[in-house]
Amino acid sequence: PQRHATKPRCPAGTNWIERVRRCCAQCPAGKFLSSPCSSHGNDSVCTACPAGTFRTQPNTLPECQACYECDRQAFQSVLSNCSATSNVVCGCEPGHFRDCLDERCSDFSCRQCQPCTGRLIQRPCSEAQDTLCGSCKPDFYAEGGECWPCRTSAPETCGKECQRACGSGGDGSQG
Amino acid sequence: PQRHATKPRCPAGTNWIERVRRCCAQCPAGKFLSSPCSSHGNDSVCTACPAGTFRTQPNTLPECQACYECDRQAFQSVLSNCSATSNVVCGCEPGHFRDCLDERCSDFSCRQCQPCTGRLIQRPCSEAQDTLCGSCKPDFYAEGGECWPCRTSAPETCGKECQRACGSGGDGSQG
Amino acid sequence: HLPILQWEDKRGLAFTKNNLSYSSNALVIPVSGDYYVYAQVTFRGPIENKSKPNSVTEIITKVTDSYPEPTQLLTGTTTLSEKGNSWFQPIYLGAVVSLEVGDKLMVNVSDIKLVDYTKEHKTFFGAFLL
Amino acid sequence: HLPILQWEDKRGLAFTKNNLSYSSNALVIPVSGDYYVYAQVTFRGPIENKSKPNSVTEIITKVTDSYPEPTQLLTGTTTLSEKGNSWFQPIYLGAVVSLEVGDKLMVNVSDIKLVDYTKEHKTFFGAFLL
Amino acid sequence: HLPILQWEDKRGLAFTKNNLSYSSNALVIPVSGDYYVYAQVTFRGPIENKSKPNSVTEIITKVTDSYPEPTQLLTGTTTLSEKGNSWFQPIYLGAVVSLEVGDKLMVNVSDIKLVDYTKEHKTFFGAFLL
Repeated sequence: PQRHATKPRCPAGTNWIERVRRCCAQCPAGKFLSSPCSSHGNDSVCTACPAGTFRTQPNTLPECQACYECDRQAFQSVLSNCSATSNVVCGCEPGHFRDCLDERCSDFSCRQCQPCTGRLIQRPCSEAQDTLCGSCKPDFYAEGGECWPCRTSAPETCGKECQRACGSGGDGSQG
Repeated sequence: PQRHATKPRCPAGTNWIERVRRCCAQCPAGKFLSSPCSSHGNDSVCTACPAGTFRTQPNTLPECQACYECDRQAFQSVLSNCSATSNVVCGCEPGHFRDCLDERCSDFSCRQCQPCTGRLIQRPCSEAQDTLCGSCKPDFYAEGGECWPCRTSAPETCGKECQRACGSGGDGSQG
Repeated sequence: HLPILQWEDKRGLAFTKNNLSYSSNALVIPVSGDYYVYAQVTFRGPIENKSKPNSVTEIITKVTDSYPEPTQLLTGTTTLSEKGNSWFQPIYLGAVVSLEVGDKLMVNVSDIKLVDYTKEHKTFFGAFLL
Repeated sequence: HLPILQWEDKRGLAFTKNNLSYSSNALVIPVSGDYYVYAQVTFRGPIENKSKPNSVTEIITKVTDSYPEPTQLLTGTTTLSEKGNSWFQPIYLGAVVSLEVGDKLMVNVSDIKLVDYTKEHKTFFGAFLL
Repeated sequence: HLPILQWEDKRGLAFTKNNLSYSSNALVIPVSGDYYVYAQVTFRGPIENKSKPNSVTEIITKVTDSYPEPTQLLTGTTTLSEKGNSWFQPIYLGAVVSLEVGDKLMVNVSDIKLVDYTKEHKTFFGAFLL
């Protein structure tokens, strides 16, 4: 047996308000129900969401939801400000990408894009993904997982990547 | 000063029931006290523990304890089901051993037994411990902490472990 | 939305009273007022063919007839240190929230398979009227 | 002393009632008695040009006219595992304390820049009279 | 069973009232009813000649005349990340439980030597009748 009296079905566009035991008209998005309707009317008193709060849907709630804030200290940037009808939308500052905590990515931190020093960029850094570094740039040679500019290499270590640079300079003896 | 009246000693097999301020007969294991005895008698009303609950001891409790469950997703297996008088007992699925969180081992996870590929098994995997791997099997040779089958080794690297395999096959030249 | 946890409301230590009822995975509020709402979820791993997640999340949400979307009331999110094989991580949440009669309270988690449901004293959920 | 957190006391889920008021970063006790006081702070990192701290701390303190120094009521301190880049760590504290009318309750943290202030359901603070 | 913690019940912030008394390491329930029971234990290490444990556990248990064995009411178990020398780990537990007059509440821990008993605001234990 349903303990508390079952709530009657309310016509579309109205919600049951227990305090006054009546169906009252919903307030539009961007507003909240500051006081319920007087009779089965549509005279619900709706007030605009105060600054810093919002409601994205028609409702009969006693307050609006507090806007989230973008995490400036963690390199987040504001993509769109909070309005009476929409929450703030945060992204990452230039040079950073989203490191999502889980698939939903409701929580994410902004991490610095890797610079690919001395490498070709296969895919540039974006909001969603880090830069994808390619192989060493021309006139750079790979060693210890890094790419080093050819001119600093001693002539005798002039591997084939640096051929062009050394060839033009030294006698091109093979290491 | 002791606030609530000190409880009188109850005769063996009975417990003091504060609600009725009387000693009542204990219910046997597998049951709980659904309603206390009427007079100093042994007419306690005992009810069997509902499915999924148990009591291992005689008692005058108002409910039975909820059975634990075995952690199937973490490779635990049921050694014995919960009954009215005993909690479930969990072990590890074949090929797994108990990784105890503390000495009491009331919480443990089941980890995969190591396969000892290419090694002799000094002590097989059991509920309590991982497999203990021994040295390389015959016709296997040790390299980089792993055991590799002799026949794949190039004749010239045929160390002494592989003598038998190489000796019978190639000219047995030392590497 | 994140998956919703189911709860035992009768056996062992579990109970409901004063008309605070439990139905379809939610505590149903019988009387408007301020409630202290709390929940602990113990997460644990590893579980088969799932690598260790880098975080776990527990959220206590409210569903009400007056709004089409659930409202997040309390959230606990913690990252997990990479190494180590078997791990345990409890998250406790509790606070006072104002609720209306008929509101429904639920607990969402980042991954149901990671919840330790084996012992009633490790994962629990409740509320009381102030 | 450790920096004091500021709180929102009107918008969204936040509210004060029964004369428990909020002013200059503190809850002001209107009536002497035993209160259940609680607070959760979610810490997170990394933040710019700051290496990962090895620990974070949350303290609920009481300031009273009858004593020149704040009293630490509840403290949660936890160390953070070194590795891993982005991290989250919530600390929940709650207990019964006896308070006098006019006492002020505040929340101090080891480093304000590490506090996740972005969502009201991740960091919160409250008290109720028993 | 796991070792039982001892508590200070008079000095500093500690107090008992309304006949909730403390004797032989346990809170003794004076009146049957529903209580919100809570406890925080701060664990810390390293301590001499003891390697870092891989987990710490806190359990609030109930002992009653009606049953020869203690009942585990609330449990918090967390694994510790291997690396790192000095570490801190608080565990907070709290929930509503139904208790009978004369029941005794105690706090057990996995290892007493790892408990930070140095400050009353870091490790605490209490209960109040709803």
